Amino acid sequence: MQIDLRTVTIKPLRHTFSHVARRLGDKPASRYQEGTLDLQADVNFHYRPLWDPEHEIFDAGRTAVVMADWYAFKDPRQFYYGTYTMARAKQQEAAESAFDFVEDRGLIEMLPPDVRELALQVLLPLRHLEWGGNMNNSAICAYGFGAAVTQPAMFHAMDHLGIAQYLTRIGLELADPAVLDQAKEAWMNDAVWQGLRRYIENTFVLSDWFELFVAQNLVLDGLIYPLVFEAFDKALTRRGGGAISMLTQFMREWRNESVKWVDATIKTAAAESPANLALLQGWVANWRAQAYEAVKPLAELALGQEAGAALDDIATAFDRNLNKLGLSR
Amino acid sequence: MSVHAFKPYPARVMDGQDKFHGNQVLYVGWVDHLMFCAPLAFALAPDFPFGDLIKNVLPGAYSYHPDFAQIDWSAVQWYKSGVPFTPRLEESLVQNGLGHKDLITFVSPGLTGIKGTCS
Amino acid sequence: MASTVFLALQANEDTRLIIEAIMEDNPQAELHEYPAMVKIDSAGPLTIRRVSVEEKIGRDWDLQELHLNLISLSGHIDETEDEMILAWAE
Amino acid sequence: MDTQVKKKPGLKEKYRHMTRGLDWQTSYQSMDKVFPFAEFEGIKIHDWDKWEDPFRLTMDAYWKYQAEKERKLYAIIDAFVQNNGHLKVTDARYINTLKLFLTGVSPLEYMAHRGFAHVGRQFPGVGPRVACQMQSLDELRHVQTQIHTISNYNKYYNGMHDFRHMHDRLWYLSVPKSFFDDAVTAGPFEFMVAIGFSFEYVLTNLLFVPFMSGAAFNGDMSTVTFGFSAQSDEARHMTLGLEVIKFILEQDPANLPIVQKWIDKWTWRGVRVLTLVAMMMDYMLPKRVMSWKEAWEIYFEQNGGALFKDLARYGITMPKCIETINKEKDHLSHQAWAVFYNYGGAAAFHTWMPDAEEMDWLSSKYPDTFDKYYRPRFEYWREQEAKGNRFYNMTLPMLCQTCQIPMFFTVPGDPSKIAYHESHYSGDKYHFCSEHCKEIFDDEPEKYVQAWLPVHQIFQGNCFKPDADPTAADFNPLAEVLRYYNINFGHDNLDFNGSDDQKNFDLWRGMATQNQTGESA
Repeated sequence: MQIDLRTVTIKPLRHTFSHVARRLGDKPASRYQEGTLDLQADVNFHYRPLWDPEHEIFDAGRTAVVMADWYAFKDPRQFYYGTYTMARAKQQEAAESAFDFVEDRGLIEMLPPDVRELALQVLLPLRHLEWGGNMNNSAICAYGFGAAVTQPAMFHAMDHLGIAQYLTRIGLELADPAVLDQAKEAWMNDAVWQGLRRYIENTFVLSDWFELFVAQNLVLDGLIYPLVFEAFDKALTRRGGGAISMLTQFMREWRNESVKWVDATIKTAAAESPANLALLQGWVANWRAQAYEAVKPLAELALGQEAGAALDDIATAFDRNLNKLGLSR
Repeated sequence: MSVHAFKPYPARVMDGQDKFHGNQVLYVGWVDHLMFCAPLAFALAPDFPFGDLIKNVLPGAYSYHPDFAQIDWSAVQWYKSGVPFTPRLEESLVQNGLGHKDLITFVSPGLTGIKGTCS
Repeated sequence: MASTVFLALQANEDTRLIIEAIMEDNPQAELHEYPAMVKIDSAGPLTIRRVSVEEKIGRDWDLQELHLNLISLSGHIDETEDEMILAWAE
Repeated sequence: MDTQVKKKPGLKEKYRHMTRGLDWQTSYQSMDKVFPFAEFEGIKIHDWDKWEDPFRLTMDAYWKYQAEKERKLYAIIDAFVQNNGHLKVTDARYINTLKLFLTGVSPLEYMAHRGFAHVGRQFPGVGPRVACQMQSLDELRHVQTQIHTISNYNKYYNGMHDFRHMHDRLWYLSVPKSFFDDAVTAGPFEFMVAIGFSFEYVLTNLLFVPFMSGAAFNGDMSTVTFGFSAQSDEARHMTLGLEVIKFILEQDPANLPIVQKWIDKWTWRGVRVLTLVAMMMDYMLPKRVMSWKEAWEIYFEQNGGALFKDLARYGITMPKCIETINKEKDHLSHQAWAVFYNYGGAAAFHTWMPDAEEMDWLSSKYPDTFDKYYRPRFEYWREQEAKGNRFYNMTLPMLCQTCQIPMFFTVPGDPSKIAYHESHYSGDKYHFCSEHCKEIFDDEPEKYVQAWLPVHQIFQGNCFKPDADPTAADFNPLAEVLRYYNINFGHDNLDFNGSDDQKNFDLWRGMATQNQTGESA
């Protein structure tokens, strides 16, 4: 017998899980909330890591930032795995169309040679810097505390890998695979890139994951993305490189979306206590100064004479944003 | 053998006797009575008289079993970690040589559980 | 005798024709049906060919689409655009 | 239009460009400082570029295919919720398997997510690092789709409402928890052998396929869907696990004894955790798929046999614990279910005795053992229950120091005697269920003395809520422990017969099939 169960109206015994209800009350909770809140174990660990005997498996003591509740962090995008992949799938579909369009119309062949060359020089070595962003966010996910902040870090890590791969694809659109080796050679040895390479390698050895978050996601990306994917993009377009702009649309959209999470995380930590605020201010001051010096040669390569003014604008906007996040001094 | 760790890895003993508020742990197994799925654990004072174990502790744990009332305690054979041992009922656990996390098992002769299946 | 490899797929409308194609390309393979799942055992290598599946389903098919419905497998994988071979080293 | 056709690179070549070469030899910081954990386990890797990527999935393809899986899955979950799909399951006893899954397995998926993020940061090679990171992301998918699927059951049935809290506290959940804690606290290579190879490759089929086929047999289509959808990622993970083993063994012959030791250890650790699956298959599914013994024979003996035959070329041999497992396979599920029947007062799911027809099924699947050793015990319990004297063991059990399972395992070859093994370390005694658990302890005693053993923790007074007063005259330690677990006495625990779940399910199904009304329990 086929029974129609839809006709039954039954009263649920509860509306969500108890650990969610303790935070939000017993009412229906979103998938983001049920899939995030208290998801990480925080007590009764069995063994200390052989690779870090001074800490528990998950240990709030791996950063100097102190939070009364690590679930005060929220991802404004409310990404859990499903919404994250669906959002990215849509973006990758758009990117795919852009690559198809550029290929079908032969737009690459129409690029002025100097524009194509400059694009290769600026964009391709960045794939290594993006890989650094991937490593660092992987570390934030691994050593961070609380699913609310570590979950988006893993999304961020994979996004950086995706962007490194899009940059690789741009290289393969513009030229042949040998350019990848040339770009790596530049990354390793050209003066333009050494400041950035030093910066990112220095972040690899940071032991405080929140400081790493500041150095990578707030500061470095906060200068690189406006420089490369906004200012440089506009400059290329002015010089007839609009096709390249189509191929970097993903990066711009990604930055505009993901910066909301980066900012929200910083803002929440800063607002927690004067001690956190002072800590963050110290980190930002230190890393901002280093990052500014490190991106200068890249700005000059990318923008020539306009570099100084463009970088000033970017730095001003960056500092203005710091004020909004409560980090003003 | 010992661990290969990235840094010195001192043992952090979780179950030292000092953590049991003056008690020590004693494990007791009743042989051929697997209705009690595993040996039982008790936290008892070191000066707890062995006889009180039989009189006051084990009945609470085992009396559900129809064999329990049939036990002839004078005929029971005791083992400490598998080695035969004869407890002195009036003496304490420690005086009987039982330390923290020691295991004793006992055989009740003639009793082999539900339908003789060691249940 | 060669060691057995296997491939388990969800049993649904997407996989019906894929399974047909695999079985036709691998006469040695045995098909076992379970609730909501089929398991294909093969004594020796099992090959999934893109072209065979495309002929069945009448559209372009990327071998990586297999992952949408794959449940489990055993054996080493060698994957190109045209085929995926599942085998133990002999 | 298409004036110039550039030669498209093939899949392997394309993937190589997209991934390889992204990394570089650091020079502003030494490689040793950037990848500090690569060497302490003693594994020697000479050339990370020898790594072969088994699946070549770039991020754009990953997003595309995974999003498609997610869209399908959530469409089914939504339909399940709208249609009161939970009322379609065979009977409410089935739901207890979901409680076990959500409290015992889902939190491990989360641990895997974090563990693979760690290894995905620490391996000095790009190929394995990317593969591990993707797995990290997949594992997050698994825990979240499980929560989202079972979320609807939680609204109507007891025992799963506080799965996160319970996972870190309940006595039997320390078994899976300590298993994964053990793996993530090991070095990165051991983690990969433990989880990537031993668990994902050798044992995962024994976990997921029985659970999901069980769900299919028992009318739970949403669980089938999340399970099989998760499994589609698993094929990638399994292949990663196998590749890791091959890669390590091909790099240096000195790696062989270390890897063999880990395979021995983790096969055993994994099989001990699967004890819970064994009893689920044989006792908790109202409609059974196959017996645990049959599943073991298909998924371990056949497939594992082919695997180890393949690995023999590297000198790897079948783990020696297999002999013990073969002797236990006729007993495991019955003994395990007896444990939960004993301690049904302290479990967050219901237990029950099989009915006559179910006992006959067990006799037919276990002709050499069920009638001889277990039926008399179970029939006695059933009779007692009928007399209103349902058996509950109220005394805490002795646990194995390594696997943390109550010491219920009998001597291999003598199902009438409990197996006992002991070690001494630093002035204290430690007890084990088996020679294999003892061996694991003896190899790394500093690690295993740290075990958070639930029974000892209760004795130490660490399993009470802060407001509990052990000095009060009416202090009831067992009740207080249940309160610490957040087990609602009389609702989450005890026998299925007479439970809220049983009453509610019957009532709600009755409302769907007849003009029945009533109040939920």
